Amino acid sequence: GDDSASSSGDSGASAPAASKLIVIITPSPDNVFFKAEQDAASAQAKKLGYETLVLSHDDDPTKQSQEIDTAISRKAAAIILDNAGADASVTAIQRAKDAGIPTFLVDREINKTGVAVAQIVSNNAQGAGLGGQEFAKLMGNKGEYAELTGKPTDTNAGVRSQGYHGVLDQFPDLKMVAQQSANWDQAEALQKTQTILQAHPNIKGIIAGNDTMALGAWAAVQAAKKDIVVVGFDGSPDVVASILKNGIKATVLQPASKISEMAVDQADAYIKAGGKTDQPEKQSVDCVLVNPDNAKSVTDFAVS
Amino acid sequence: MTDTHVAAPAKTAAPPPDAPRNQALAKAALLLLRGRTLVVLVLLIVIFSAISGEYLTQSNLILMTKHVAINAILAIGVTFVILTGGIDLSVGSIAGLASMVSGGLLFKGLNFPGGTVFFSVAVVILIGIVVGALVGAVNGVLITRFKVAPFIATLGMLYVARGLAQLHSNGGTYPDLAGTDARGNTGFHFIGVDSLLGIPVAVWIMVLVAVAAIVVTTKTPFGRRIFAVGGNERAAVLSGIRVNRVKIAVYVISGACAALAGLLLTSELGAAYPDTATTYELNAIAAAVLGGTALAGGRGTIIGTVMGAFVIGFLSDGLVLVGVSTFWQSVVKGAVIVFAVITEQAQQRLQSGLTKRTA
Amino acid sequence: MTDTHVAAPAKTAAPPPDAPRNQALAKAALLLLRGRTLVVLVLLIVIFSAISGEYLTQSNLILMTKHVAINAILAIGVTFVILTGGIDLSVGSIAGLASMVSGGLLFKGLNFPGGTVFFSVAVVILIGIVVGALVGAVNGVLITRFKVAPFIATLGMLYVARGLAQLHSNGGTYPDLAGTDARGNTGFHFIGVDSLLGIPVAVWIMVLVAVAAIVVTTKTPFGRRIFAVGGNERAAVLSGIRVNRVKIAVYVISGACAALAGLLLTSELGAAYPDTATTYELNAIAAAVLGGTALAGGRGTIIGTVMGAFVIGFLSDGLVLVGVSTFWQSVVKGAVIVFAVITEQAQQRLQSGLTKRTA
Amino acid sequence: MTGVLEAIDISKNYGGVRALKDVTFTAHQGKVNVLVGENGAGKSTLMKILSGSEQPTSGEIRLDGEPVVLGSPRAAQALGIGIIHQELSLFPNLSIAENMFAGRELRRGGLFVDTAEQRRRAVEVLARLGQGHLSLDTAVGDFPIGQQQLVEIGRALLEDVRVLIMDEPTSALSNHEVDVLFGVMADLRAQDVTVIYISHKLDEFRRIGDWVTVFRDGSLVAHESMDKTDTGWIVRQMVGRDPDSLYVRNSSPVGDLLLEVRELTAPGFHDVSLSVRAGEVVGIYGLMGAGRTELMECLMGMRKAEAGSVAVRGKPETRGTVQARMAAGLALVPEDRQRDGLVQTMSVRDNILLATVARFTRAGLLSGGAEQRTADAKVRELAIKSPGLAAAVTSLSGGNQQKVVLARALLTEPVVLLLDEPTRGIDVGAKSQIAALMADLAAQGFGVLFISSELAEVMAMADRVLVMARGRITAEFTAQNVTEEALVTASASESVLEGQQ
Ligand SMILES: Nc1ncnc2c1ncn2[C@@H]1O[C@H](COP(=O)(O)OP(=O)(O)OP(=O)(O)O)[C@@H](O)[C@H]1O
Ligand SMILES: Nc1ncnc2c1ncn2[C@@H]1O[C@H](COP(=O)(O)OP(=O)(O)OP(=O)(O)O)[C@@H](O)[C@H]1O
Ligand SMILES: O[C@@H]1[C@H](O)[C@H](O)CO[C@H]1O
Ligand SMILES: [Mg+2]
Ligand SMILES: [Mg+2]
Repeated sequence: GDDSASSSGDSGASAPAASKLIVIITPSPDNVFFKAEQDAASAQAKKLGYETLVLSHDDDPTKQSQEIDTAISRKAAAIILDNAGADASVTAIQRAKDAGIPTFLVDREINKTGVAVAQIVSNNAQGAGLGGQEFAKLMGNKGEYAELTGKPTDTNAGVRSQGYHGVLDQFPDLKMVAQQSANWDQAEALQKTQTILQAHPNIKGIIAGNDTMALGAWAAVQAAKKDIVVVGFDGSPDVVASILKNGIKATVLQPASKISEMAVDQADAYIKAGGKTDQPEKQSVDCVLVNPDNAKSVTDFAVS
Repeated sequence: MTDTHVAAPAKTAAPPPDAPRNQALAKAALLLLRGRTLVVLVLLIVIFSAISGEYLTQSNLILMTKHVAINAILAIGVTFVILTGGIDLSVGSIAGLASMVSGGLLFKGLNFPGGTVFFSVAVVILIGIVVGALVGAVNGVLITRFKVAPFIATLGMLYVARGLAQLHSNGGTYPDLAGTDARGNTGFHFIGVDSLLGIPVAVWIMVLVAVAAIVVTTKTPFGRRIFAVGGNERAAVLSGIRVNRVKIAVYVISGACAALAGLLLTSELGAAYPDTATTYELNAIAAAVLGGTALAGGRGTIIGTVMGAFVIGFLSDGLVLVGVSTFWQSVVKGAVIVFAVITEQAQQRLQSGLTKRTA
Repeated sequence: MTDTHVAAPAKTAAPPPDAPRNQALAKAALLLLRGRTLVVLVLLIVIFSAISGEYLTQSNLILMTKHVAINAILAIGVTFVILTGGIDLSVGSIAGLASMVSGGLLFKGLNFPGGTVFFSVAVVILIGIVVGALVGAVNGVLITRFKVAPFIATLGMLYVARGLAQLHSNGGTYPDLAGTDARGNTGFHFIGVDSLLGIPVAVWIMVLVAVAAIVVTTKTPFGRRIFAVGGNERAAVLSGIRVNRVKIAVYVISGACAALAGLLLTSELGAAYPDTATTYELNAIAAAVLGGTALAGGRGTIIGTVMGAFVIGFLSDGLVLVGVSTFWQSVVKGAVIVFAVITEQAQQRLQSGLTKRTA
Repeated sequence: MTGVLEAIDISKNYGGVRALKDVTFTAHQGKVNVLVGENGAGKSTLMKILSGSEQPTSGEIRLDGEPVVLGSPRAAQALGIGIIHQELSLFPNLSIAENMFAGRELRRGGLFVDTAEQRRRAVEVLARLGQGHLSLDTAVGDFPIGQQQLVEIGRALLEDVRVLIMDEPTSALSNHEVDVLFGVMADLRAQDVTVIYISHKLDEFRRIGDWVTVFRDGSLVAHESMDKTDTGWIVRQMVGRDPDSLYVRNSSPVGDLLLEVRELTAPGFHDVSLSVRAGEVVGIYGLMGAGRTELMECLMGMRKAEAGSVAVRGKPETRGTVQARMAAGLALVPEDRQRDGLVQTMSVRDNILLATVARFTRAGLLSGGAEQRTADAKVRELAIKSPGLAAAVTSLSGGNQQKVVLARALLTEPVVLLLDEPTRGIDVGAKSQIAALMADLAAQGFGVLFISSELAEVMAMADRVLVMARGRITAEFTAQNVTEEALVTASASESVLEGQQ
């Protein structure tokens, strides 16, 4: 919706003593995953009576840092953040903390505790384990495959890759013949997959670190008219639709909307409790495998 | 005093005896200069096929050419602009905007109070291209009528068009462009996915665009005027050339080409998202300059630009194919771009030996 | 017979009677032209403070100025290059590379067989800046010695330096730059985080860089030569100016400024990551051009560039502050950049009325 | 006699500068109307107005007695008014034919350029100018400036014009080419075309002109039938004084050897040996393309020599860079001031000081006062007419721009001054100043080496004349034994020799 600009009119004129502003910062909503995050957080915050300011940092920690500065300037009540870099985000979050503004992280962790109030992420290791097992099964435990990894600065990229390999490397007949980063990007995934398929025509499967890359890979597979197993990660509606059409074979659903809502709820509780929380900082939510068996029951990053 | 020398100097005016040889040399040098990009391309192909047997297969060549097509079409449009001495930084964003407009029409149709209309794929493509051309026209008007420097006008448009692309879907992606029979809008995959006679349609389109551009630049009065405007704008005005019209026209062409490239990319992906073709402008300009187009305007060829696009594309794909890490890809790509142009140095020396006065 | 002309021409040399008025007018117009960016800046401030009471607070102004500092320093460096008629697309990547080099030295020291050395923060900063200067020197040599067009040389360097930055940590981030007392390398936060007399150190650094740049460009022979090279390279050669040296020097300056900007950014973030300052080159060039620097070379001022950086920074921050959505931010930013330059049109008319011959 | 093109009460202001003051001028039909006047008198400004590229501040233009508005070059062209501009307005990147037909290309099938026909007509018109041999595929920017000028003339001749304005078309032409051009002008006159012809070359235009109009300081001061005038009258009208001191001859005693060139060879010239002594003014005469400019540029270190040596004040200068040659005591005023001389983006002051700017520093910083004083002194000394030191150098008239470049060269304190066509495009008043200046410099012990393509000038000003042809020095004369015939023969002889090889 058009919630992103909703706060512009009334906020500045009389900065209320107790701020009712929640600033939501995520990567580009290009990826439906982040869009869902934004929408869910924003809707929940509004439901709880907050104004929202929704910003996107486009995976640039500097832009993120400046946006956090703005949140500080605006004396936000809380920040909901899907961050731009596990290390490069720490200082900015610390700065918000020093200014008395609590940050609630979603989706991606940072490499420091005690800075954010909460880090609510999906259990990427567990999820990748699920994805890896399903992929191995689909491959019949053998054959050549390629891996598309995410942005190197995003811890999720590494965790998922490790999770995949924790499973896949146990099968001696499963052979990874190419590994490229496509930076979470759909078009880049498409072109890189096409080229990888040239170099390795016998590839039987492609496992991707997220769903946008899986979609790009799938477009390449379709264009090459090949029978190749593609598995993603996220559980985005587009991939679920593809699964239902017997396209992409599986994905791992992260409860994005739920995580966002949790973060907003905890922020609300924290504000109301005068800066106290009864939740641990690190919280992880388990992922669910999505394949043709359960794809029908998936809507908007949740299995019903 | 005048009669004495009337006869004699007439002879001096005759070309010096070594002029023909001189000229032949100059021509050879010029050919080499134009061929420079070709030399680099051949070199790339030789090196990569030595490393990987898969590089020089027919299917890989076709694939790489298809990848080239998008950048080549962008670069051809940009070449028109650069030939007049301008620059177009907005082509990536225009591609993104056209992608979103056309993608939106396919995905959700045109909504107005009272209903929704769906257009056929041909019409949707046309609308996308017209949008690109219109944005280009705005660039042109800003530059000619409002005297904004091309760099700034198109940089501004880079942000504006990208913002509009994002606003179009509120940041989201149009995930499915297949259309339905009921709506009569199936077949968008044709331009980006299908092949004709074993060659991808996108490649055919690139060839068509290139041929048209070559004809326009070399065979038409409009083409001559593009070079004239880029060579000496003041003289162009004094020659009665409607400089502003020529300039607006090249930005329109650039916008239309960008839109076309965006649509090919979108068709290939089967999805339209607002960040389509982000930062592609640099590759497009690089292709043109690599191909010998002078950023100062007035000099350059379409064929050179296409060659430049091939160098960049065949290089990027080759690096992925042989499995070079992303980081090294970046380093090598930069180095090759520079190297490709350094070869110019030797040739420039050669050339300057021949005709020193060339600016 | 020589006396005849000594007296007579002396009379012609006297300025025509209406010259002073003319000059005063021309000066006023020029001032307006220079002030144009200021006008836009003031307009921005007025508009934003009308919308939000937070905009014109001391703390926000200081914060925004700090954000401006990084782009301003990049843009000042780039201005030197543009004044000679060149361009530097590699500044963002140089900032990234310097960030990684310095970040690496702070985080893991300099490793060599037999041990690890840690340097003090001052030395680390110096090394970062020297790295930037060296990369700039490579640009300069490519452009002068190997005759590569600046656009291409620095575009290549954009890729190469970024790739090197990524290779430095194999894509990773140096997360903690605080240093330890034992290693004697604490205090890196000083330049990017700390304040002096209530003003962020980064802002002081920007002021220093700007003042130095103003002095160099307007008060030194070197500065005059920069303008000459950009105005007419051949004439500069004939005047005995070592054009190549001047050019190399400006790329070195640009590289050093980029590195400094990268270090400020890194200090502010407290972490060095290879993508630091990606695509910042466009903003830097935009600031320079917005500030009245002509891309053709020979015309421009440092103060204009700083103003340009302020416009871009105050605009971006203002849009975020008043809660404009990201997408509209993009649209508005683009539109304002163009608008800021459109105001030039009116003034150019004014100016052209005064001194038509000025190119 | 009816006047075909008339300017009535035309004024033109550039800001505060009044370039034209209530000028009423008639160009007589089917005649060659000559315009003369000092640099900056307003000749080009009037021509720009008559050809639609500038608009008058006030006044009216009439064609055949009817008021017309010439809003653009296009509009003027449509009425049959063509112009050859003073500053070349060619496309350096395009070929001759492309240049000539730019903006009015011939078409084939309505859509495409008829390249073949364009080339045919281009050759035709070039042949008319005695240049039928020029390569049609070379970019025009690669031709020497004289040939470029011929291309520009050719372009104007292609049009069917009723009025042809020629603003100093011969400034870069050799005598022979001037003769050819005059033949063409006579043809045009015979076809009832009205020609307006601006020139500073008195002896030239007297041969072809029917009417002469004199401008001074933005006003028309005289308009007379050519046969009712003589050179003296014209010069008096122009400068307001007697013309006897037009060229000043150097008469200072010759001293030490300042410049000695031995067997210097570079692309464009071979085996050139020459010397210049203190107090001596040496002229190099030759036809266009003889290699004189290359020689000068090589002496100044702008081109690498392949063989030979250069010694200044007895010391060999072997580094061969511009800086080294400048330090040794050479300074060059180039022939193409727009391309090689001026920094168009800079002020008059900065242009004057450019080569010596490092001298005006205190503690490394420029001292504005010293700069101002030095520049001001030079402006007075050379009588440079300018709206002020801070004015853009491009706002000066051609001749004054030339003086700016000369001022810069003089400030480097050379011992030998190299002047490449120093009087090209300069009015008689300024010419006499430059001649006097050269004599003056020689008297102070400088050596002067200058290039000229004007017989009268080189004979009047030089103590010694070298003749170059086809890249070689073919003859040497002293002021006493030089004759026009000898110069002309020498400038052509070498080529005849080589032509037989
Ligand atoms: N870069 C070059 N390479 C080869 N030949 C050249 C080059 N530049 C000029 N020439 C040739 O060198 C000769 C000398 O030309 P130049 O114009 O310098 O002679 P000039 O005596 O100075 O005549 P002008 O009166 O036109 O100045 C000509 O034949 C010209 O075509
Ligand atoms: N665009 C302009 N802006 C300001 N002043 C100008 C401009 N154009 C011409 N002038 C001034 O108008 C006057 C007339 O210039 P013009 O070019 O007509 O002289 P000219 O008679 O052609 O001289 P020359 O013989 O040197 O070519 C000069 O004082 C010149 O400085
Ligand atoms: O977890 C998220 C999603 O997987 C997204 O697709 C890419 O960024 C990751 O951080
Ligand atoms: Mg004139
Ligand atoms: Mg010459």
